[in-house]
Amino acid sequence: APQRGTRTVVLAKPPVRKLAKDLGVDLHAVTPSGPNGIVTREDVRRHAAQAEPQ
Amino acid sequence: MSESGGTFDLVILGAGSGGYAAAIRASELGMRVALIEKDKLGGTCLHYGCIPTKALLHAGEVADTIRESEKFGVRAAFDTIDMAGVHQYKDKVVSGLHRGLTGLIKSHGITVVEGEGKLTGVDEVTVNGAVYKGANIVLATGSQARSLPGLEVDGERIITSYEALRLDRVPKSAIILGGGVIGVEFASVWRSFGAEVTIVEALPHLVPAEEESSSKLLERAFRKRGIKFELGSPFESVKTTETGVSLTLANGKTVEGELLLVAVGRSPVSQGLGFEEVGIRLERGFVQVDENLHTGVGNIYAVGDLIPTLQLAHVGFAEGIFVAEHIAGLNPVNIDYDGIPRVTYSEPEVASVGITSKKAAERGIETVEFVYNLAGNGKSQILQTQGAVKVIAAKDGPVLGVHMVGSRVGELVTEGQLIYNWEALPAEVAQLIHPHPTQSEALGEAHLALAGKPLHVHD
Amino acid sequence: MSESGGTFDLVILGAGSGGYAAAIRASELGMRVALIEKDKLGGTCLHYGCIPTKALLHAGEVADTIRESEKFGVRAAFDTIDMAGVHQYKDKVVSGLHRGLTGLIKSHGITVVEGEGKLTGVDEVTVNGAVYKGANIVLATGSQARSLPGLEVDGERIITSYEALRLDRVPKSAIILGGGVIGVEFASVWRSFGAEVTIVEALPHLVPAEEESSSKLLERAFRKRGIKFELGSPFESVKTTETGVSLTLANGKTVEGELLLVAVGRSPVSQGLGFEEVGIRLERGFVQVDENLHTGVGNIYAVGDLIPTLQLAHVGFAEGIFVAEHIAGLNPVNIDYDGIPRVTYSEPEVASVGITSKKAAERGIETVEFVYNLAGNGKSQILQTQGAVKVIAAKDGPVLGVHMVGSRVGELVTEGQLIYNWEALPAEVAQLIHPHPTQSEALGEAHLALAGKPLHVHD
Ligand SMILES: Cc1cc2nc3c(=O)[nH]c(=O)nc-3n(C[C@H](O)[C@H](O)[C@H](O)COP(=O)(O)OP(=O)(O)OC[C@H]3O[C@@H](n4cnc5c(N)ncnc54)[C@H](O)[C@@H]3O)c2cc1C
Ligand SMILES: Cc1cc2nc3c(=O)[nH]c(=O)nc-3n(C[C@H](O)[C@H](O)[C@H](O)COP(=O)(O)OP(=O)(O)OC[C@H]3O[C@@H](n4cnc5c(N)ncnc54)[C@H](O)[C@@H]3O)c2cc1C
Repeated sequence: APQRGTRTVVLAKPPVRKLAKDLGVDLHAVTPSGPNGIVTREDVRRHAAQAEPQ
Repeated sequence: MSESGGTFDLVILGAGSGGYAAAIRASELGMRVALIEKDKLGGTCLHYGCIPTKALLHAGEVADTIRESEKFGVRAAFDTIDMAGVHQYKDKVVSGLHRGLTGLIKSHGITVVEGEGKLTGVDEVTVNGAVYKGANIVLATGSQARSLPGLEVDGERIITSYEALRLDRVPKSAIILGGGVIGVEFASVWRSFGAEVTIVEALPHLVPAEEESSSKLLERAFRKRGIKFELGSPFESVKTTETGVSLTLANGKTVEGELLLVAVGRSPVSQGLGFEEVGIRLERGFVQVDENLHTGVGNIYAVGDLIPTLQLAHVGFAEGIFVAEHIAGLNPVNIDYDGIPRVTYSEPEVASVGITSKKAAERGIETVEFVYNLAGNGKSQILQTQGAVKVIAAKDGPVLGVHMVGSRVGELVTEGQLIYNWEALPAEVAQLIHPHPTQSEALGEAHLALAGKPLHVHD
Repeated sequence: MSESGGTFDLVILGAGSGGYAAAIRASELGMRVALIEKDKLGGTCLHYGCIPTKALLHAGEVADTIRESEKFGVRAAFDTIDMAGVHQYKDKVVSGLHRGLTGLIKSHGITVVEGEGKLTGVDEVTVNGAVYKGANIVLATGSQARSLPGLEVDGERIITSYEALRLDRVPKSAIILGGGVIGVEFASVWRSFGAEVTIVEALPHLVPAEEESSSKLLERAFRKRGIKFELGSPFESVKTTETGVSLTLANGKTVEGELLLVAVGRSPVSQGLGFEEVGIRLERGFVQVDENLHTGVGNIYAVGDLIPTLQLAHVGFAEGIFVAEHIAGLNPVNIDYDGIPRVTYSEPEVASVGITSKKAAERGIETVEFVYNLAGNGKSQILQTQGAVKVIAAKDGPVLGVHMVGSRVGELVTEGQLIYNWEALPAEVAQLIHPHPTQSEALGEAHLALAGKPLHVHD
């Protein structure tokens, strides 16, 4: 798991960041669709869904 | 109620915070639940813990307010603490909440079984001869006050929190063995009620699990309140005298008091209940579980004070809910115990969430921190309370810990809970200017400062 | 201090919440700043607003606590409100904070100019003949109490909050015209101090900007406290009598009182200051600005009560910081005014953040909501306070509003502030079990319920 405190900053609201962590999504890999390049909850979910099929 | 046994999706042994939360959540998820309790629904917290102590503490706050009312321009004469009245108030609050909880459990269709249960197999609990079969079992028998070797609780002169909560008088003087949460809270109550109080703590600080700076602020405030303490020397021996109790420390000092409150921790209730017989592992009496709170035996889980996690009611709630959801296959996120808020409800209060700077150092995390003194906080000045808010963050990273001391700061810790658990950066909090004038602004100011944009920060 | 004029990166007119926050942030960002103030650093909030009113309210809380102490088993005799003592306490708090602020401004190297300033060009303010040139200018002249046509404030029988704050006695009876925040807070203070109080509000509810259910809970609590109110009929006329004031409503009713507090809103201080002369647009006296708080003229910005945003100190702080960062080219995020917390510090308190259900409906958002009654909240029972926490969320979406009534709930609203501004889902909050027993648990319970997993929810 990513170590708390070793994250460079990606723009996302805190609960979205937490969701990404819980889903095992690396925020750096997510394409942001929000204003000012902010990663939205939907972006994270979409990314997680794409990564899923194995 | 059921006296005839039966078969359930979930059988829960013990109806305290952990047990009843599991019962409620499981019933919401469609399970048939049996909840076995030998005493009262609500357990320690409701009847002998959280609620009655906080009622006493509030009565203490009322007494302090009256004694100091002149400072605020209000003239009044303090008369006396009417312990019968205090108990009436306390018991009314408890019984109101108990009634509510009883109704709640009933409305969820949970089968409540009155009586002492024993694990008689991997999938069954027996109560007065009736067998309750459970596809899943949750052990939630909680904890009880413990003592030290050579220290016999007699319930009169040497007591635990249980007796302290029903004391019919204010002691003239009290020795409190143990400077943890419970000891410190009783010290605060009795001092507010007018007693001479001495706390004896073997570790070098009061509330030793807290950030050291919080301990020091509490000690300073207690000193001002005339609460005495002996730190850093363990208990050696005790003798009861004509008039009370005399306690000797390892360093040779003696402390006298009308009574002695033993508040040195709580042991799990795990003996003679059939746990080990089915293969459950105990360590120092605590039931051992994995990260899903599973005991490793059958479908038996354990929650609350019975397992070696923080002994707090809301930990019991969280664990109870977690287990119910886990059994239902919801795949809930594991609990981050660092993210559980801790509150000591003394005057002043101590509250924290996240980790201490010591723990951060142990984990090799480079940190930055800021201490905001409540002297700069308007509302705290209005309340005439002293203390501070300390925020610890990873260097260029999220907030790792919030540590506070001051009147009423216990209500501020949930903001810290969101910040910590959502891994917010100081700058993200700093962006949200807090309402003026509130105590919560102190938290806002600390984040502003950590974000490099201090507002009301005095040197 | 400087009396000789000069050239600055930023010249700020008015040193209230908005002005001084801009000054501090700008100086942190390396700007040379002149801060012009004709009265006292800190402005309305510190000297005639937030802080002194909250000190009175706390003295009121102390008085109420004493009167009701028997409920908690504490015997005491309430004697009297010593207004001289109350003022001493209040003034000590104000002067302590004023001293702190003065030191703060000084330590930032901000040039403080004492005197009345006037905009004499797009890039200059003149004070007593000395010209202060600014590459940027921030107008922050704040607001003043307004009255209604036919209602002349005489400072004796018909007063504003300014005089009310220095009244040397507790009035036997008071009429309060205006049931907004300021009116309701004075009603609460005076009632706690023993006065007969009648609030007159033209709209159908007290605190009419709040969620209607909050208004209703406040009205119920005020009724219990013996505070009277006349709602839904506007003021018609007033006459002063031998013994006081007699006020007639449009519906023909009359209300009598020893004095009348006019609390019908505050008008911007924008007249005769040269604003319109340089082309700044005013509307009902408010300076018009774009989303970056720019007036459209030169490099002139405006913040605080002078512009038509929420008249709150922390809005002034946020706007001052925003403008300083904007001028410095930091590209700060625009303020979401719905996300500003609002607190009314009466007994009980009213607090909210986010939008009301009415506003959500107007915006066509489908919502779900949950009301958690404080009767189910242990700590609120201990405090013996009544009220509720209402949480509004978008259907299958984030939390849109938090609305609370009850003693001390003002400190809980910052949790709501994070939740709203970070667009958290109810389930994300529900995951974080709140500390027990706190009032903040009521907020946690509401989110648990909205997430479909109610814990302590009684029907
Ligand atoms: C004085 C004091 C103050 C406290 N204050 C706070 C506070 O402010 N905040 C906080 O978070 N925590 C507080 N705590 C801690 C809190 O009370 C516990 O963490 C919490 O009660 C643990 O819940 P539990 O369900 O694990 O156990 P318990 O609440 O102890 O419940 C266990 C239940 O199981 C029953 N039981 C046991 N064995 C059997 C059996 N064989 N058959 C049937 N029933 C059985 C017991 O009768 C009991 O009702 C306090 C504790 C004390 C003692
Ligand atoms: C009774 C009362 C209670 C309140 N309680 C609260 C509360 O609890 N919480 C809250 O958030 N808000 C509260 N407010 C509102 C709060 O006080 C204002 O929102 C805040 O003060 C606005 O800040 P400001 O900087 O815009 O204006 P102000 O604080 O009014 O400051 C303007 C400053 O400009 C100066 N000035 C004006 N013209 C000139 C000039 N020509 N030259 C030089 N100086 C000049 C004035 O002397 C003043 O100091 C309260 C207000 C009142 C009246």
